[in-house]
Amino acid sequence: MEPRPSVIQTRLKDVNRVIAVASGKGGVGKSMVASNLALSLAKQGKKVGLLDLDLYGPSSHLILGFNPDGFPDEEHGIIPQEIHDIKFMSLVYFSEDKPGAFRGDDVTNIILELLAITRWDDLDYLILDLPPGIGDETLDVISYIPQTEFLVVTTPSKVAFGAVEKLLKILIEGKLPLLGVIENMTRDSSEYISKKVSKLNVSYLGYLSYDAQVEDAIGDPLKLLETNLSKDILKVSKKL
Amino acid sequence: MEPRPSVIQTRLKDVNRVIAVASGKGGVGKSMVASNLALSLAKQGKKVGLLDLDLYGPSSHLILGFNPDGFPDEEHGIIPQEIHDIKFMSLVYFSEDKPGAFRGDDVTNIILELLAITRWDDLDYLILDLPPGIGDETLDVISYIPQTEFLVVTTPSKVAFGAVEKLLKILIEGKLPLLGVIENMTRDSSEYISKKVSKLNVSYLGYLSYDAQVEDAIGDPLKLLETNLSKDILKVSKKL
Amino acid sequence: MHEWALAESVIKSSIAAAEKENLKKITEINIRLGELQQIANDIFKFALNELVETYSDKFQDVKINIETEETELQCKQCNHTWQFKDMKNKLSADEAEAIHFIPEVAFVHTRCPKCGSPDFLIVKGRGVSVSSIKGIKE
Amino acid sequence: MHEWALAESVIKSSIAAAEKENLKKITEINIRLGELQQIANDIFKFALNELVETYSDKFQDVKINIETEETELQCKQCNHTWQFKDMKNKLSADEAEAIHFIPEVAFVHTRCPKCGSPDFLIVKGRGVSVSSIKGIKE
Ligand SMILES: Nc1ncnc2c1ncn2[C@@H]1O[C@H](COP(=O)(O)OP(=O)(O)O)[C@@H](O)[C@H]1O
Ligand SMILES: Nc1ncnc2c1ncn2[C@@H]1O[C@H](COP(=O)(O)OP(=O)(O)O)[C@@H](O)[C@H]1O
Ligand SMILES: [Mg+2]
Ligand SMILES: [Mg+2]
Ligand SMILES: [Mg+2]
Ligand SMILES: [Mg+2]
Ligand code: NI
Ligand code: NI
Ligand SMILES: [Zn+2]
Ligand SMILES: [Zn+2]
Repeated sequence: MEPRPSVIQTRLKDVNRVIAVASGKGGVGKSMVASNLALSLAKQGKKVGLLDLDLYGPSSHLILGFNPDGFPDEEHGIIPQEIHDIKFMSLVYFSEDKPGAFRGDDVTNIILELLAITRWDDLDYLILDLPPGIGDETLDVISYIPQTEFLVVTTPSKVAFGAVEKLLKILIEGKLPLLGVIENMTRDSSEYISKKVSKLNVSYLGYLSYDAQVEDAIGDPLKLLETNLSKDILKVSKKL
Repeated sequence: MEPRPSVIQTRLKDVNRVIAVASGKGGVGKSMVASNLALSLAKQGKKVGLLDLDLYGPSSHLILGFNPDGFPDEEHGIIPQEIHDIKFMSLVYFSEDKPGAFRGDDVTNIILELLAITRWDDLDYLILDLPPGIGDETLDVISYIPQTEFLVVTTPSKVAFGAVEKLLKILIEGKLPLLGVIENMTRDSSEYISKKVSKLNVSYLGYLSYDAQVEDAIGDPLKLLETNLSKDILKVSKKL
Repeated sequence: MHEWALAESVIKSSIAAAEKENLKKITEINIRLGELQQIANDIFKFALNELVETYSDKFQDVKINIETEETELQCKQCNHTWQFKDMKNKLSADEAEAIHFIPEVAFVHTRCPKCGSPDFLIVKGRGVSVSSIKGIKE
Repeated sequence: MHEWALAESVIKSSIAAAEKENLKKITEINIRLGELQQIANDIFKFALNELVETYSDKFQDVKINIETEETELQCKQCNHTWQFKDMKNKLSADEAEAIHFIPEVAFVHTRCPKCGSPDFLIVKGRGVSVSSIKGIKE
């Protein structure tokens, strides 16, 4: 018998909302949205946790400029370290950011382990930074944290939306909590995405402009909070 | 006993080179590079095949404007249909581009099945369009097609290269054939990537500029062949 | 018939296994066909016999036994188990044929009949496997 | 000690299993600890006993048996098999401790000792599992 699932809801019992930043597509800005949303909510005085579940290319720590030094403290579980008032958990504590290879079962085991031992305690929001696709990570989140609300990110591109639409359809048919779609890296206004999203009866939560300042602010949360992206994200955060 | 692996090299015996377009990171342009490289090589008179192994968000058919109508022909296996002189194989023939969910083992089974039954016959190049990460797809390609040469795509971003570097390190330590790195969607010249790549003793194969024309040309190979991106890719193709 | 390609994998893997075990000739191959892939027994057997001819030096009066294995599917969300044959009649001809080519598109074209989830397991009866071979050393 | 969190999962899952089987009290829990996770038997047992106190109404003179399972690893590239204990002494203290937290970082910090591949399987002996429970219906 696999004991870990039985303790996950206990670990999350004081977490008010779990929001997964997801997309069928890679590189659309899931990690950028997840990290900046966490920063924004923390700045608004909310208690926020951030769990990076992109195990192959964890990015949240890079965006937040966090280079873990040592393991999280142990006390009846593990206690996420705080970065700019965000309780942060990621495989990088344990991988030293060295490369490795995981197959699907390994991914599931890592996620189960992180969920079973991490003590989030009291949170208003736990933000999950998901990898692209509808694979083990997404399926495990659906299985083990059924209360998860999905915030789906796309870019304006047809190619991106092709993959994103698949995820949306899976969430819709499963009647899973779906907050809506954020369009990211918008360059010129077009209604392509908002129309496509409306057709699926999903909320279009607005767009985040392509912001050339962002690259330079990566790794520096204070600078990130001053970008236009951050202002755009603040607006989105009010709609959640 | 699993019989399929034993026939894979037979299926590839008249394929001169297998090139996997890969990246640790999503959304860097793997599919764009793979499709355009295939178009470019075909235009240069080479016999080219393209196999889309991004099972969650297959994109190559979207980029090439291919909407499969019916299954591939069967004759001692399945015969890829030709799009602009490219022999094309993708899960979309069988999924009707509808959404589904695959776990790691399913991914391996799909890849094994496609490799075991697809008749590429004579090819100068078989291009593989991989998903991001170092998961089942990448590991299966390494296992079952050890002759695969990796062409790794990154963007200029620190966040992207963080994930890409992991894949490069895995390929280097495994002494796997590594053609080099392409920097894609470059906006302003910076030596950040080329220096990082040189430090790893990997060839930097050049950069592809961010090309605003591209979005409009998606789905139209003739238009794609007229973009600046296509010109940049032609140059890269000469270095392979 | 794409069955031929899978038959070839059976023959090639059997020959490779025989070589590993120092068998000079293969005299028996036992094959399991999972129902999910809906492979026609007779077509498959025909292909196998043709291939045995091609590699005749590796075989001696070979007996090829094909056994069909029912497909058991199990939902990871609600634990419900079911058989493929229970739902096959709900599929269009194209969907069933797509599953014949790539059994995993069952995760695209079908869902758990109880809870509707696409997250289920093919517990058994997926496709072609070789359960055992027999042969002679000299 | 993060062992407490895993011990809690054992207790909670045992209680859930007992409820499913209509057991009023649990009298025995049999646990397997895979060596890869390097859980200290005594710490773990201490945590379990503490938790049994907390949920004392669910247990009656419960016997907790902990069995250690050796870790067998198998390379997907070259098929070589090995044990974790054979390579543990090559790890730094931090690497070993990282594997204690998340056993799968073995795929980050270790490689197949024969061919160097990171693509290997944890065949057995990964972490904590409950092999069986016993109890009384009344
Ligand atoms: N609004 C934006 N403006 C400019 N660059 C962005 C924006 N959002 C994301 N990026 C950049 O795009 C790339 C992909 O973003 P990332 O958050 O890593 O995507 P994902 O997590 O979906 O793979 C990164 O290099 C990131 O810095
Ligand atoms: N050189 C380029 N100029 C402009 N847009 C590009 C370029 N390369 C890729 N894109 C766009 O970037 C997005 C990601 O490309 P894609 O090939 O799908 O990435 P991947 O396969 O790595 O996920 C797509 O919307 C694509 O149209
Ligand atoms: Mg990300
Ligand atoms: Mg792609
Ligand atoms: Mg499945
Ligand atoms: Mg592994
Ligand atoms: Ni057929
Ligand atoms: Ni511990
Ligand atoms: Zn179900
Ligand atoms: Zn090995």
